[in-house]
Amino acid sequence: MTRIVGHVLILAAVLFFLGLIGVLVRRNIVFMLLSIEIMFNAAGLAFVAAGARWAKPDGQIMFIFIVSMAAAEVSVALALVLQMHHRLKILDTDAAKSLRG
Amino acid sequence: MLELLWIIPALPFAGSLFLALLGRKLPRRAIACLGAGSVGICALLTGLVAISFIGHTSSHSFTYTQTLWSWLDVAGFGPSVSLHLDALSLVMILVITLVSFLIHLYSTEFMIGDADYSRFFAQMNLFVGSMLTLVLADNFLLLYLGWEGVGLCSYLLIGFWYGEPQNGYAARKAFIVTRVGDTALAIALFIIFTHLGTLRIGEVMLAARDTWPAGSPIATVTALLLLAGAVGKSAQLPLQTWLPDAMAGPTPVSALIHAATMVTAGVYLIARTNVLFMLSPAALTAVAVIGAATLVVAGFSGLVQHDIKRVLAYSTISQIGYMFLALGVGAWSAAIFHFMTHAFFKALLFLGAGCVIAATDGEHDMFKMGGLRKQMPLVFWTFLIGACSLSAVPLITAGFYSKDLIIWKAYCSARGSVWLWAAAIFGSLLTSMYTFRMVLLTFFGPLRKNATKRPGWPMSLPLVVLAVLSIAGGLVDLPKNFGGGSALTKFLTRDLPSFVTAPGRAVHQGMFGVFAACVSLGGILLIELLMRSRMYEKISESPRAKALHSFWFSGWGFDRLYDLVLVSPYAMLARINRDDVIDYFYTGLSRLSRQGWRGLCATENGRVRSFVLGIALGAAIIIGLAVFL
Amino acid sequence: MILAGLILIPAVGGLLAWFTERFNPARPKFAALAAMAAELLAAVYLAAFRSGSARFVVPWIPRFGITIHLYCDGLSLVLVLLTAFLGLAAVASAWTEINERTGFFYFNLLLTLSGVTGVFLSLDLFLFYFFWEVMILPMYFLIALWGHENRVYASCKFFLFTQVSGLLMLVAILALYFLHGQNTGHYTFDYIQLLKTPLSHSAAMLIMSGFLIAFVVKLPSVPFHSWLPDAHTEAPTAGSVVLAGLLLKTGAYGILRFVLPLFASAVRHFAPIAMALGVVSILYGALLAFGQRDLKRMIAYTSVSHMGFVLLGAFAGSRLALYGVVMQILCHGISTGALFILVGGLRERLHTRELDSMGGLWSAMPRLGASLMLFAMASLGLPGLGNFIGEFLVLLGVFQVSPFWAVLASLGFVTSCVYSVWIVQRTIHGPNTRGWNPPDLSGRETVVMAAMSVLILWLGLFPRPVFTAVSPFVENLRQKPQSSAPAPESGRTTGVSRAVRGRTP
Amino acid sequence: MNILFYMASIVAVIATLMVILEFNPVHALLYLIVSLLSLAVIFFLLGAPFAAALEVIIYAGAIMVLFVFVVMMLNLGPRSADEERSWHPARVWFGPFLLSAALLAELLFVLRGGGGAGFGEVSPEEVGIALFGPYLLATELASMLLLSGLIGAYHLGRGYGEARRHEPGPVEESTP
Repeated sequence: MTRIVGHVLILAAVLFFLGLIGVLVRRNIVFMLLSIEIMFNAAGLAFVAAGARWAKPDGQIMFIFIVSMAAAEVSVALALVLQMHHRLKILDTDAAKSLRG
Repeated sequence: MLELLWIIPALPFAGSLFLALLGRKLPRRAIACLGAGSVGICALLTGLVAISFIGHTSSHSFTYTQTLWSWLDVAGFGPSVSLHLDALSLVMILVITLVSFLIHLYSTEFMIGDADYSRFFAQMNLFVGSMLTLVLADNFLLLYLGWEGVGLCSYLLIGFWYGEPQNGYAARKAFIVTRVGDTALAIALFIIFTHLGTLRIGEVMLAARDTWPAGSPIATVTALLLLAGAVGKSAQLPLQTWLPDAMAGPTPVSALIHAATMVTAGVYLIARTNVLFMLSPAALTAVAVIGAATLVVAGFSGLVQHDIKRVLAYSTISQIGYMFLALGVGAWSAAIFHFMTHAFFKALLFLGAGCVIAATDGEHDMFKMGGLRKQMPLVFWTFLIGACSLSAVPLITAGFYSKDLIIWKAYCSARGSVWLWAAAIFGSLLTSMYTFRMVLLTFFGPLRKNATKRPGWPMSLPLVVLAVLSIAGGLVDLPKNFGGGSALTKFLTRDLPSFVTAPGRAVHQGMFGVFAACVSLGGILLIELLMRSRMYEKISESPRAKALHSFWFSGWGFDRLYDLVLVSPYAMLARINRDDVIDYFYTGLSRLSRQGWRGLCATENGRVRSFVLGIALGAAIIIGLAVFL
Repeated sequence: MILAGLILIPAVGGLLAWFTERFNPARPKFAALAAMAAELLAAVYLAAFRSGSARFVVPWIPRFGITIHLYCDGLSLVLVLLTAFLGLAAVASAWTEINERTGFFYFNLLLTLSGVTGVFLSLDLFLFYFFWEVMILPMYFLIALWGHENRVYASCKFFLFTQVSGLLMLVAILALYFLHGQNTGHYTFDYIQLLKTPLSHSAAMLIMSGFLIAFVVKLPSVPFHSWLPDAHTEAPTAGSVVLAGLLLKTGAYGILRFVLPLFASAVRHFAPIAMALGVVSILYGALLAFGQRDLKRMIAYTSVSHMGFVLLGAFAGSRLALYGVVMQILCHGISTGALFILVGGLRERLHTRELDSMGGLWSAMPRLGASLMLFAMASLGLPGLGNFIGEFLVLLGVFQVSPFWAVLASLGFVTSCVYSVWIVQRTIHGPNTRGWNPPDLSGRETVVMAAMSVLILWLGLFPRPVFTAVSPFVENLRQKPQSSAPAPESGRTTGVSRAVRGRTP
Repeated sequence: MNILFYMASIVAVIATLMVILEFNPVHALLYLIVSLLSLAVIFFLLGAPFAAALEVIIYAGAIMVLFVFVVMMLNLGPRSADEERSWHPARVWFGPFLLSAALLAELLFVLRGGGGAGFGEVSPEEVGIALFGPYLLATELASMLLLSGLIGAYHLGRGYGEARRHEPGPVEESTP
């Protein structure tokens, strides 16, 4: 069981990598949000693993914070998705580039 | 009487200031009275001072110094505004004030039609004041003030008719070329002060004699720099190019500044600093060689000019060459003697030429004149006397005594040589030729242009006085052979070193004198023959002579050389670099940052994915750096 | 107290001028004129009755060792007099030129003058830096708001150059502050305390270069001169006068007051480079001036050339050269100020600054012609005028130290002659091809020119009072470089002790 | 135990891979829920039952439901899947893949020899004590964040609703 923590971290890295590819490649904002959730989870996984390694609660607490942040982020982001779909009739982020400063 | 010395330079300055401030509101008669009057009183005062000065002294050296105020006093450098009167400066101020007064008198009529009558006299007065300051200065700094002051006046007066770009060019050229010499003089002053700790001329001479061994490099360098200053002011080789162009000014200006007084300032400077030159045989030889070379070179150029004033200009250069030659061979007083006679007869010639030019409606070209002898008898006769004096016609003219002295001393001096003598005698031949070429072209031959104006008394009187002086001026230094006592030489020898004769050469003076006289008379006859027999035209038709003619005409190509080597490159550099090459660096810097701004703007394109890409790239790079470094 | 007054009078006058614009746009110039006249009177009073020296000390921010420490010795005095005089001339020169936002214009002009005065009087480095900034900002507005065609470019360039170099100076000041504090445990910005800071060679070189860059940019010397022609050309006449006549002098003053005493040994090491820069400035500036087509730009470049003498002389390490530098500072201020006023007058009449379109103006404007001639001659260093004394003494002093640089710099006599006669030729001489017939100098302009002419002649013929005034400064500087500062307890002159007693409660 | 972990890992990776490759949003969502559930298993195996519970309840339960709602509201069906397909030719994958792979390689390089000896279980009680003990301030901040998320979502969503009400025209889908 002791070796498992290292493997968990590798798993977290792989998941993070997948999420990153998703964000980079997908143009649909819903998919980008999903990919971001994957990355959050990967990060949370690494925290939990680290907490388990030293048998301390801090890792889980960080995970809790990540979850709460994800909740806040998703709620706002999805509201924005609704707005965007309404205004632009499209979910393509590239089409929304007129939003730049 | 000597306490009144300060008034002599102060009076013209005051006149100048007054005319400059109020001249435009005064009537012409008042301006004339003020302008000529201030200098006239000056001349009178100078006479009184001279009498008083000579009365003070019997034979021992006597000088009078008058300190007006302390100019500077910093860190051991304390030149004051002081005047210094000794035999040399006395002779100088006598000649200067007398000639100046006559020329001012002449100008009152000559310039009467000019709109800027008061400006003319203001500047002329300023010139006289500066010249007197130069001559009377007790220290080098004050001398430098006068030196630059006369340069400024020369510039202002050459460009007096500033509407013509040509005149402006001539004025600028004169100013800048002499300024080159002035800079050398300034450097000489730096050396003198740094090594001798004072700029008072008398103290400098004593200190130099004590501290600098004869022939030491420092003395040579100093003397050569002083020589450079003198060369610039006196239009000697290689800085002679400005003087012929300076004839663009009004004729009285040419007479006063560019013939009688200012251009001889170099001679005065060298005579004044004779100790430094005596310490440096090389520099003294340089003076003689420059003088000899200049007198020949300018003589040739004078021979081919068309413009009557340019002939006189080259003649001036040539005659100052004689003075330099005299200085170079140690005949100090002879140089001053020639300065004096030259001032008389050259002023006379210029004023005569001015009459001619005024009478022919501003015609300068001698080939368009002719036969004016009958129409302007007074001008003709006085001009002829001047020409004779310039050509050193024996016995009767002042020029003969002064020039003959120089020619003889060039041979017999301890520093002289046959070559210098040969150059001088050849120059004498040239002098006679160009002088009488000018006389023949102007006053003889067919009448080409009628004289429309006769000079009135203010113009005639100076001619007559100067003609008398051109004849009688020689009397002040009549040598023993002619029954005189060499009075001027004796007088000047108090301040100037006495002449040293080479052993074994001081024989046959009579024969040399006769030979020199024959040469000058021969020159007159030769040109007369050439002109009469139309040989002159024939010779100048041949192609080789033509090339030579244009070479001499252009003053031996010095102008072109300087233009090519100095003027054009500088002007071109200034033109190319108008926008300042260093500014390009800063402009480039700002352009670079602008480009950087553009580049960064391009990344901000509004695509979320490219932002993410940037973040990921940054993370990859940073982690990569952390891992692998 | 009078020192604070000298700084406050222009500032208050400026505020007053701004305020009076509400009632009448023609009013501010009178307010400004009155303020500058009062300033000149105060400065003359200081010179005449307080033997030109005074001190004013009150704490400002004691926690950081910042005091308002004003001190006036001979050097400051002559510069303050110059400031007041040129300020008056600048106000007079703007009389008819500025017709919009007059109040704000005079406010900026007078605030600049106030800053300049402050720079000349401060002995606290923080205060010095404060005034240094005070004079830059309003000048930026003067150029940017009332300038000519290319004013935005010019003002930004001016601001960037002076600001960046000023920040370097701030860094140097702070470095000095902390080094002194670490060494002595006493943190202070006071100049006199800081003079005793022991500095290692490398630290001294670094800190000195911080100061020096600020001053050399302001001076300006090649290669930092490129802001100057643009700023001078685009500024309104009064701005050009103050820029050329006073702002450049703050650089020179800074070198004399701060760089030379604070870093005596570093200065000796750096001297060859500085002197080389000075000589290059002299010759290169003259070359640039000769090539210009715009009259104002031409005169601006002559400043580069003339200030080269200042740099050369300041670093020569000879007393004569230092006297010459002070003289050069004064005379250049007057002669270039006068030239800018004349050019401003020409521009007002002809609506052009192009040399190609001028010429032959002497006959139409004899007074202007004569003044221009006089100041062109001053600019080429004609003996009898003040500039000659300055340049000659600098060269003489430099020659004692390094004949090579002196001889090279002497070529400046020739090059300055070239551009000066060129100025004269292209404006008042030559043919009047365009048929100009503008009115001659007005009474107001004539008075200004007459005052400046008299002053430059006076400085050229009777310069002794100036040298007497600055001699304590120069002699101290040369004798004991480490304690050249006027120590407050010494009470060297009665004026000082009286001032000290006066402020003690 | 190990086997269970590796199985869960494989499921998680495959499910995640399907999320980013899937063009139909509903399918992608379901795959993500699978991935989250397998992660919950791993949490449990790591001795963090509380985290595992949160993962199931909040993540897979609450957050994903939000997604489902939105997807339903926007009526993203097979049509949008086709659109998605047209947006993603193979070449757009290349660059990001390379970059991410480089990042992954770096991460793995950093993580080599990770892990170590220690390992222990952390009970929900310990988590709770820590959460309201040393992390009290952070907890409060998190609550603030949630509150602001709530307000933000409400604000944006309200604007959406009003805009829809004020704007006549064909309504693409009906709100539930």
